[in-house]
Amino acid sequence: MMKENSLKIKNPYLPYPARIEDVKVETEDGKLKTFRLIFEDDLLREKWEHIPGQFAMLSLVGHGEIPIGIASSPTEKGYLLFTVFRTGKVTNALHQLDKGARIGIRGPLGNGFPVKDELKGKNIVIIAGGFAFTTLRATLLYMLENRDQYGKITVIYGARSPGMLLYKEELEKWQKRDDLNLYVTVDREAPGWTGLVGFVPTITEQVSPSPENAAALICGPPIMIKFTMPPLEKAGWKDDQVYLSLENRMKCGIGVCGHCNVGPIYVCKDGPVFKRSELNKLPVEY
Amino acid sequence: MASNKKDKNNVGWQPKIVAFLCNWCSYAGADLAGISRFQYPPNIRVVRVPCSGRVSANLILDALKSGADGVLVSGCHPGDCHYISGNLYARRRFAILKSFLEFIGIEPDRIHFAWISASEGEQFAKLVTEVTKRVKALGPATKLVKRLPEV
Amino acid sequence: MKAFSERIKEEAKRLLEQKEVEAFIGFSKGSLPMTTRPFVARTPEDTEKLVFNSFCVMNLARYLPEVLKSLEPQRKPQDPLPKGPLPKVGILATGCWSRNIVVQIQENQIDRDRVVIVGIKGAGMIDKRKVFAHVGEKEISAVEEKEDKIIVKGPEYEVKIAKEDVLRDNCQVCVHFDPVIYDILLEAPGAHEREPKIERFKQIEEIEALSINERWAWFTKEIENCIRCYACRNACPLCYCPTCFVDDSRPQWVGKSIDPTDTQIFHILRAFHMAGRCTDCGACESACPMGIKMRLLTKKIEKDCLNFFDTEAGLSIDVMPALSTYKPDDPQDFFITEKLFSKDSK
Amino acid sequence: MEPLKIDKENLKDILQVISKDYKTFCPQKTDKGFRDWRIINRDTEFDSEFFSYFDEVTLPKSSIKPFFFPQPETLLTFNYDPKAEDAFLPKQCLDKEPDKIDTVLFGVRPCDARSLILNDMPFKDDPYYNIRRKKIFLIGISCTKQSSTCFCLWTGGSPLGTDGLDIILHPLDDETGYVIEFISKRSEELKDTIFPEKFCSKASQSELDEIAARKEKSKSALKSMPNLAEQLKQKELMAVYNAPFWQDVAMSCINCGACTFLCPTCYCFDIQDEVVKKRGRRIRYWDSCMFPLFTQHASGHNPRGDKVKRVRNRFLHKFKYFPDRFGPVSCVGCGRCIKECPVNIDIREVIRNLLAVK
Repeated sequence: MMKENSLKIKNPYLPYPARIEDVKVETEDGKLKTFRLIFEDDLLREKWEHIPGQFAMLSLVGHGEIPIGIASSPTEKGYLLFTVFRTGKVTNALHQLDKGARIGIRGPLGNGFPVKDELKGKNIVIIAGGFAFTTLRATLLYMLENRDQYGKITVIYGARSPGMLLYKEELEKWQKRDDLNLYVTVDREAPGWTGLVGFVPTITEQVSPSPENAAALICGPPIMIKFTMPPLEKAGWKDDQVYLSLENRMKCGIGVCGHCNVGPIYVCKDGPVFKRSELNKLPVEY
Repeated sequence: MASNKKDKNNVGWQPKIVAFLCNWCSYAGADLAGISRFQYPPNIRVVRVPCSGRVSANLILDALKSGADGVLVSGCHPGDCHYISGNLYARRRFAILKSFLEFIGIEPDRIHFAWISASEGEQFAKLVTEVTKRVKALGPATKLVKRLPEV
Repeated sequence: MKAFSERIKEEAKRLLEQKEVEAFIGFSKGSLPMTTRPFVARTPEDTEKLVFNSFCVMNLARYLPEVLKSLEPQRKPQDPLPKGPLPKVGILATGCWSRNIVVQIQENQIDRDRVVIVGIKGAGMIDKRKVFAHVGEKEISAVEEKEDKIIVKGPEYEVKIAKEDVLRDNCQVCVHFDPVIYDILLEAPGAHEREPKIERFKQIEEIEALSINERWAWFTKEIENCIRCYACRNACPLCYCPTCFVDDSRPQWVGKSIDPTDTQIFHILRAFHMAGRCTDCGACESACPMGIKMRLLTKKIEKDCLNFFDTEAGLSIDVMPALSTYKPDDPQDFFITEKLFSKDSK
Repeated sequence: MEPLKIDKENLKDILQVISKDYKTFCPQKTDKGFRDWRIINRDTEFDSEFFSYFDEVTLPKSSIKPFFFPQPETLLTFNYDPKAEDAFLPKQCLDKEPDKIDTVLFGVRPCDARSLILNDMPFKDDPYYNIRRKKIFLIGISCTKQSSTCFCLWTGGSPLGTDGLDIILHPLDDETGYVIEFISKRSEELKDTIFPEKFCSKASQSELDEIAARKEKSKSALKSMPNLAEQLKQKELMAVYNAPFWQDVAMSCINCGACTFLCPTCYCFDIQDEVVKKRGRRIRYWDSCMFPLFTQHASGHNPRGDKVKRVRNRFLHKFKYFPDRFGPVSCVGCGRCIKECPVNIDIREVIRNLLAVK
């Protein structure tokens, strides 16, 4: 069990040093920024692999660590993207950082969406609300890069207002693609907005995606998830076709520290992606 | 500045004193001291607060924890408070805190409370001189100062 | 003491039966000798479990806001309270606990109209650590309580100990035995003509007499075993801040591990936050698993509040806690400016 | 390896030998009156008070957890001077000689020792914990009496258990001394240095028989106990979760961390950075699922905002979540939480309640 020389032991608490290559303000309220990070180690930059839906601990020494979903697709090589909402101690400090600043990355952590197994060959429905679109962006991008492995792809993405939509340029590009049905919606009418208006559950009901040979990947605020389920159920969706991504308070990211447990499972290690049918068997401690 | 014999033990050491000054009186008093060119030792680090009533025990202890050798809190004279009674609440709090910190073994001369009005520039200079002298006499703070262990 | 438990059961049962209260906060039997468990009776039948003895060291006022809240209809924090009278709660209160209830009322934590206080003229509580020390830390299998003594039985021994000798420190120096606020008043056995066993501030004066460095040595030594479990804080009926200063992260006032400075600052600030409010109920000390005598800190502040401002916590609803009020002529001779400019002032 | 015998009078010599080469800790009386782990040094008084521990039933106040999972553990250090070359670059602090034994715990009770076997499971890949495991040598003492709060048999342990120990001493009935049993491989290597011949003798057959008989008895006692882990694993998760008794258990709880911090098998932690002047470190320190902030999100949402949820989590983690994941229950039956709970929450009652859930 303890044969190897301990100094060579992999230390799961040691972050990889990285630099901020670019910072982009995503939303009109300035509370969401996308950070483009590059590992300081060349080899790592090349060898890094992750699965869409996984997260990493962003480490700001002196402030702490935060679990953030990886917003870039594994097909985007050489850098990682993290879209971060400014809300607590660490995210506030992070938002003050500029290009060139050093930060640490621990990861990739968690399970991610099963893009390489269960989801293959399926029709995919991605439903996202607000700034929970980040890991779904990674998933979508991955699927578009491997388009032939999946069936029909439908994306429903909603935000409070046009200014609160993430990845606006990409959304425009995706709108033009004919191998993707993209529904972008905002909660209320807004000047200059010509797209859909309405809450995500309403749009889901209108689109009424077919459950046949399909899987739904849903990320968003709890209230959105709650109201999106009935229209899906009405359309015949079963709980084991629906994938949700949880977020709980996490500290270690490797299933030890005890902060993120939901019953016997650890969101950081066994999740953050769960089938709805799996969650139904667990206490609602998320 | 009067020379201090204690300096021999701590050659070159100068105390750092955190001064919480109320915006309306003491900070203005400090300003006046500056404008009027009254000389006083450069050992204080001023934190401007809206009122001496704002200065909680947390702030005073945080200053000590962070390595301040002394703490000075100064507000408006009783009756002059911009918020009518902030300094009077503060006075009670400081009375308890000062006595309590002495009780647990913090040197009384580390922590000082004062009333300085906006017109008391000269008094402010005298106050800082006196506080600095007293803190200097104690030497560097050792109690309640947070240190990281060597690893 | 058994008879007295019966008296309490009776009162609680009556209050619940007559629907005067919907819950009654008391104690039930503990699973070990010299323990009791805070207990909320919600039906007349529940009251059968109630007990009262000299080992009721937890302060029941600690549960009062929580239990009152549990009886309110569920609502969001921003929603107003529903109209009409809300369910009431009955609670046992000795002298110090009743004073905590007064402070809770003064600080708007509870509503006097919703509380039925069964006041107890108490005889003081026993410190089980003193009992263990008395028997040389031997195993204790049973303790029987009599009027003025306890009979301690172990695997191979039996000793009688006078209650007086093992009373908690705070009960030994207590001067306010009787409840200051109550709806019903009961007298516990042994409470009649009770007198302080030890001069009120004797322990504090002993520490005050030490030199400054001796006091620091005492303070640091006293709390060096602290494991930061916050039992002292959580046992206190007046520690109800939604976010304790310990848990603030911006700014972070104290580090969270057992660094000596962090632990010291925790204890200083915890005691200081009790200034003018602490009634020396001793719950903190009884709750501490490491035997830290943090009561000495709050006792010092109690002494100062009495000397400087002539007030004591919770004696009357009309007298606010010392630091929540002021007088124009409060002492200020400790101000450096008072001495510095005494001649040429103003 | 053949067991040895040591006479009572020679314990002192052995302790002096061991403490010369290793940081040696032994449960000793503190000035607070209780017994706790303290280092043996020149000032240690080897009086009858000191040795009475080996005949008593009292456990030291603290478990051995702090030696393996210290409060706090420095995980990383960093330079917080933005001008420095290595600014904000985290550096790991792992022991330079991870394989060298440097600490001996003398007088570990079997329950505490067994906690290591349980904690090894979640900390499997934790370098800090694993290095400490290798650096610390454990000499245990088996229990001949039980305290009113002891319940090691319930949890699968034994008063004579050797799990987690390198060496165990068994007190002899005639109170003349102890039979020394060598358990781990490394204890054989160290045998001559820490139990030199001049202080020990070969255990006689009758002495060995005495201990063997005692072991047999304890084994049959263990057999008569229900297998807690197996029984609880068979319970349905949501049935135990929704059991009504949790409200009653939680009522008196004040949500302090006394139980979790004294518990040898509670291992939840938090990670935080500390900066003083320009030096910084990342520490891991004990946290408790009893604290409301434990699960609170930065947004303010709290999955375990209610007291009853937190109390339930502590017990279900020990008796349901942990067994489901790793096998055994995460409790060794030391009884510290029962003894020190300010409001007398008795974990044995909780276990009985759990077993009664249909």
